[in-house]
Amino acid sequence: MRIRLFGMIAEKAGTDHLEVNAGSLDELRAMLAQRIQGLDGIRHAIAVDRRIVQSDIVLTGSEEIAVLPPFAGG
Amino acid sequence: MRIRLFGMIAEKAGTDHLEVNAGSLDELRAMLAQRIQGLDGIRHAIAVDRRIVQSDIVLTGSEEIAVLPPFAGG
Amino acid sequence: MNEHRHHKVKDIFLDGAIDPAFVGTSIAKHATRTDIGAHEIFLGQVRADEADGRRVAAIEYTAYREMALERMTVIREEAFGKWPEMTCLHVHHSLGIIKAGELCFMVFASAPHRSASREAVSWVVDRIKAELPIFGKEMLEQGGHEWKVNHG
Amino acid sequence: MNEHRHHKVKDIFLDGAIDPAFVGTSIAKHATRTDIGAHEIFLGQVRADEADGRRVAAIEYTAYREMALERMTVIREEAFGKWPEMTCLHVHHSLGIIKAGELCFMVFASAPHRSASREAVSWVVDRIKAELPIFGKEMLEQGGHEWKVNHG
Repeated sequence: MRIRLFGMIAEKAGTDHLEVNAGSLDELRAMLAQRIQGLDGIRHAIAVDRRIVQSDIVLTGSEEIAVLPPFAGG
Repeated sequence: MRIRLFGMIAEKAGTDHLEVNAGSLDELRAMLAQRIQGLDGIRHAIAVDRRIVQSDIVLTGSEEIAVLPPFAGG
Repeated sequence: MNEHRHHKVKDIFLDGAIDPAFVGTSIAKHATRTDIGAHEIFLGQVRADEADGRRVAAIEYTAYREMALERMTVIREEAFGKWPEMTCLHVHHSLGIIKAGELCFMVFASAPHRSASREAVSWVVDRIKAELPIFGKEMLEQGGHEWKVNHG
Repeated sequence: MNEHRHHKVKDIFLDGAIDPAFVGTSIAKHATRTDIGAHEIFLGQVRADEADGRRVAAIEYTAYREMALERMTVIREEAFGKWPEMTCLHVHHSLGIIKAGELCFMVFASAPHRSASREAVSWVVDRIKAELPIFGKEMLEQGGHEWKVNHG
């Protein structure tokens, strides 16, 4: 599955997307922590199908997933 | 002394000013009530030197006096 | 754009409606003030109020100019006292006949951050409505007129 | 100007700064709506923030557009639910590099009376700052950059 990265997280990762395979959101979180150096030092949220999800949920691979650093609009 | 009239009070009086001689504000109020038919039915204030004065004060004749109907700015 | 700090009396009145393009021009003038982060603008538009079979076609505004400008100077100074971080405050009010759909009033405040400009605009609008001797004759579509009165 | 009542997704994003003349044009479009009495406009301007010897020259805005537009649609619908007398709500946010002194954000509400438009603008600005995935890279005068973060 393709994970979109934004802002300072994309900068940190050096790319605006990652390809990973994860069966759950917690599994994805662990993979992202490994793939993006310093991610644990950045406040961030994960959006699944355009909604921020805090808990663990099953992922089927068809979701639209994005890793979002703090917002700065306005 | 010249008394300036505004808005619906000028309309009621049929003029935008009156010449009266009054030694005090209460005396002026009584004169205005006589000179302007229906004035007692209109909420209004009297400004002396551009400030609204509610009490009775002595008038020397050199003051700038205006009779003001309700405000409608904005 | 710093003349507001002086106590001179500014003329807020203009003849006829406020042109929307004038609002755009006013905004553009602030581009050099890079300490500004927030602009808040209130605009009053003449409403074709309907009630009891009457409909407002226009409002004719008049004012006791000298007193209105003195009161406005006091309100302006108080506003800068309450919101010292405010960088600019621009106020304009129309006189003469303003048709329904046209703009008759603008209060425009700028500040580094949003809260000062927002609070100042709201407060200044309230004060102007309550304290400036401005009078409005509502001219009705079917002829005749009524006098507008601000409440509360 | 009634399309806001439908649940379609409107694009709020535009490339580059908001032209002050565009604000004027937006205002002018409301002249036919003679049920409007009050316009409230919030504009965000890029501030040349200074701290620790650094100075912001520009902000480069990016967004997760799809999510931002979905969130904005929800916010818009909630706003019309809370202020049913509101006649229009226009929101624009810049993407790309916006220089200090330029406008990057507009929230513009109109209503018959002032309270609805004023409250709606304040509430919508708060919601957008908190919920729209928009990211800002502060480009510093002396080179380098920092990431802007909205607080609270």
